Amino acid sequence: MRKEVPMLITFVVAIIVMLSSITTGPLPDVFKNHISPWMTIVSAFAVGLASVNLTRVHGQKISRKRDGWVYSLILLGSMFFYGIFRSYIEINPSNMAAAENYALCYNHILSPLSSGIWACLAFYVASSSYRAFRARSMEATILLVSAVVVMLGAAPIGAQIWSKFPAVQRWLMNVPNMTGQRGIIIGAAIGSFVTALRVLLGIERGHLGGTQ
Amino acid sequence: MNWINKLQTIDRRIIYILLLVVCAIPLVKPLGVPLQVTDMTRDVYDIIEGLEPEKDVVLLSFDYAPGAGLDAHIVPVAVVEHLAQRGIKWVSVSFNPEGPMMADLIIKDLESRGFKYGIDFANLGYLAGQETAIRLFALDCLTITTDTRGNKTTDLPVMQGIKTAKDFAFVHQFTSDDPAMWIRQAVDPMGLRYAVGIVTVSVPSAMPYYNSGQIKGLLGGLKAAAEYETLLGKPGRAVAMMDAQSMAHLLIIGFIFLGNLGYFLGKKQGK
Amino acid sequence: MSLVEGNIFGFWMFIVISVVAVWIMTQSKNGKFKVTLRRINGLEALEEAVGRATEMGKPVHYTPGLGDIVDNKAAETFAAMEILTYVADLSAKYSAELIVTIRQPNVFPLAQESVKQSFVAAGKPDMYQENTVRFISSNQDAYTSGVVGILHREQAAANIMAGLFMGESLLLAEAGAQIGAMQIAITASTTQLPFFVAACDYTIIGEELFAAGAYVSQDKVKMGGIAAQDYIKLAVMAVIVLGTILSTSGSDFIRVLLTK
Amino acid sequence: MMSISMNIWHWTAAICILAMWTFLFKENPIFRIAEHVFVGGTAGHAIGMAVGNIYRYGWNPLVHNQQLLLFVPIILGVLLYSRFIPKIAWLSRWPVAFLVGVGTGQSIYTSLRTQVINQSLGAMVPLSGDTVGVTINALIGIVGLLAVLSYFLFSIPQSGALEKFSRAGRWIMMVTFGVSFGNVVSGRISVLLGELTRILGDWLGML
Repeated sequence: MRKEVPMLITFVVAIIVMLSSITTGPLPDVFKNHISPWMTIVSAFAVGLASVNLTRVHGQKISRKRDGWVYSLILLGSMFFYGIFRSYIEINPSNMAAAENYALCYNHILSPLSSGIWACLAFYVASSSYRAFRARSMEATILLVSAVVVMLGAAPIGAQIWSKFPAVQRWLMNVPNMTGQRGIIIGAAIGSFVTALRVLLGIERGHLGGTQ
Repeated sequence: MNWINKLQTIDRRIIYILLLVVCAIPLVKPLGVPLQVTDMTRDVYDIIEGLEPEKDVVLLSFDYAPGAGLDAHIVPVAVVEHLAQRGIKWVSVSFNPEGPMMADLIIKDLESRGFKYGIDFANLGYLAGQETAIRLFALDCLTITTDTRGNKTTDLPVMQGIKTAKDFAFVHQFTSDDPAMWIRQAVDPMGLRYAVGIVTVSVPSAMPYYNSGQIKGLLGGLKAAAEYETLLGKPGRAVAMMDAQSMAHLLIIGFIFLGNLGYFLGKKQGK
Repeated sequence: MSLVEGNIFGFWMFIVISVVAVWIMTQSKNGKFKVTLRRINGLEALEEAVGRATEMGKPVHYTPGLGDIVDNKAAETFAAMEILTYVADLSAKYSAELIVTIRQPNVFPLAQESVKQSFVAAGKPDMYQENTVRFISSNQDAYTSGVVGILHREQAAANIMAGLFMGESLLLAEAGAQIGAMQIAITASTTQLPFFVAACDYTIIGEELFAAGAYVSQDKVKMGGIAAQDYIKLAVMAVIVLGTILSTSGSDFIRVLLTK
Repeated sequence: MMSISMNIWHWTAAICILAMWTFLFKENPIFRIAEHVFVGGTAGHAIGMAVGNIYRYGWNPLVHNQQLLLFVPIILGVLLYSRFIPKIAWLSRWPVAFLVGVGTGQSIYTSLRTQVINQSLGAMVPLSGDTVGVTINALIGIVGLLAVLSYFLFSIPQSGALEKFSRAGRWIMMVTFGVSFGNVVSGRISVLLGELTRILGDWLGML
């Protein structure tokens, strides 16, 4: 019962969803009117799991006054502030003033925090290029040379140095890169197909806890 | 020799500061290096040039979060500018919870220039469920019953005559992820005319889909936006930034060169 | 109910390869078909990394990546979970502290369970602490900044990253490099591979991720699955060769067939 | 030429970016505060969006249109939380099984068509092109693809010709990774430039 019911649910739902995209008849409507909106609702509930986990982990930290509990307090405070504010707007979409204020809090706090951490990547790219990209072997050399050519071809300055750089960059992108990507895409799709098949038939039960 | 060691061990903080300086100077004082327009960019431009104002409606799917930064956001800004110039209506939808706010940033700007929400464009907001949601929306756009401002979708003038994704003249997605989800769920099964604006990082992995014709046009990040601005004849923010981009590339190549120089000299010495 | 045009070939291909794959997996399970997987470079480094962490008295950090288990990226996460079980076994064996950071709420209970099981099986249930498996955030960027913070505060001696990764890979790998951790990356995310190659001691690429999962689990069905992938791949390669020859000679037979 | 902004929001944005950047030098309390505000805030935002979806697609049609079948997903959704009560934790597998079922059904066939069949079709180009260049590119495309695929054969012993061929596949992939690397550099720099315009332009008024 504990394993069979979920396996059955997965199997039936997966078959309906799969067939609904390639057959005529009643299944496309079953997908459109039931399964898909259900999925929207269930996955919305799943989002809440994250916050329950966060509340548990950080709530404990605060109540036991463990190291750095103040930060946990900040985290939960921020979560409740944005959570409640956003929920209010979602339920009252016609309150334009609230939406405007939320957008301000979002675009000038969360958004710069988020892009701020991403911008750190630019610095890391620079330092790791210097530190780690060495022409140690034939393979590493191929990687390096194509990377440098692409960088020169992708910036306007490249064409000023040698007029053919953009063309070489386009060739690398369109021919060898495309070929390699295509191989990886096909291979990975076959790999996930076989895994999906195992899930469908209940051979893979990783998602049900315990592997076998 | 000591200096070889030094070449190998420049402090990372020095690299950070140099990068910051090299990027900042051309931003303040652009150099004006000329730009070439690539086919992938021209494809999108030509598609939009071929649309009929007043009649055609375009679907824009905003699937990126602010974290993706300017590299993601500058592309839709350029494309929407083109749509606005030509008077073509558009509707936006998102399969990323942060997407609707990104669309709103563009909408706010258009409204301040006198364009009308609901008539010229509308924002249908976020639909949860990723791939499932994409397919659901493609099959039945009215599944979203209200837009982000609480209007009934069926009441929006711009949505008149739209039932499925097929009813849009053209679908353009903007994403920081890969375009495979849209292609799998809507483009291949429904035969949509589809182009994508992606972050520079994702361009190589999208190439096979462009090559096979599943993607009709491909705009990759800042560079493509700069090319698009050039095509529009309105060089703006993106074009100005390309100079900084050039300088930063040169700096990084310089560092790779220094690192390798130190490495080879060190190896020689070791022998 | 009938098939929508354009899916006839695809549907029958789906049926045929499903049957073949299932047949190979059952044969392998029953021991009638012996699968030996080629060695995957870098996999044995996992043990070295855990052992080194024990010697240094510092923790091992493991992340099963950013992928969920409910979408088409599930395969990568499942493989990462198999490798997690292996790493948990190793850290139980060497008594090395393990920290697992999680992004997806759905993955969280699974990771907790499998680490706990490994520790119990090794007779060291006390090693499992409340904060061995940590949920960080379901937001990608927030998860990254959380993990980077943990790597620095806990000074991990080994940083093992397996599964699906996106732009944050370099942040994680660079943070690991800064604290001098031994780093192993196992991923099929091509965009991120150059950075893992640059910043990590060992990198296991592309589909090797799936094979690695089967390899460390030594599960016969899974190894059979890898063999099935190989045969499907060979068939696809044969079709591509045939299609190219035919299209060069001016026939579009294969093209018409595949799009039927 | 410099006119610093008087807009409080430009200040908060700049402070947030700089707080994240302090990490480049050292892990520090400012970064930690920023990190925790960020982790909490994004979780809160996602919850708000989810509440909106449940309200619009579950609650409204259920209450106003009496679509009683919607009790099914709502119950499934609630069951997800049973994992926090050890005795009935196993019930949380039902909604997970549903989500996995949709995900699997969604991708098992479509990925074969989009990524295997359509990509194979894309690879089958005639080798006889108008120019030598076209033919060479087509040859690289097809031979390279086969080589990459053969690198990912695991159960077939790689020796002799196959080993050499799959090594060629690795070389092609190294070009692929190199191209990716080049693009990642450009992409990251673009993000940095965006942040710099926020700081230099919006905040300091230098642009």
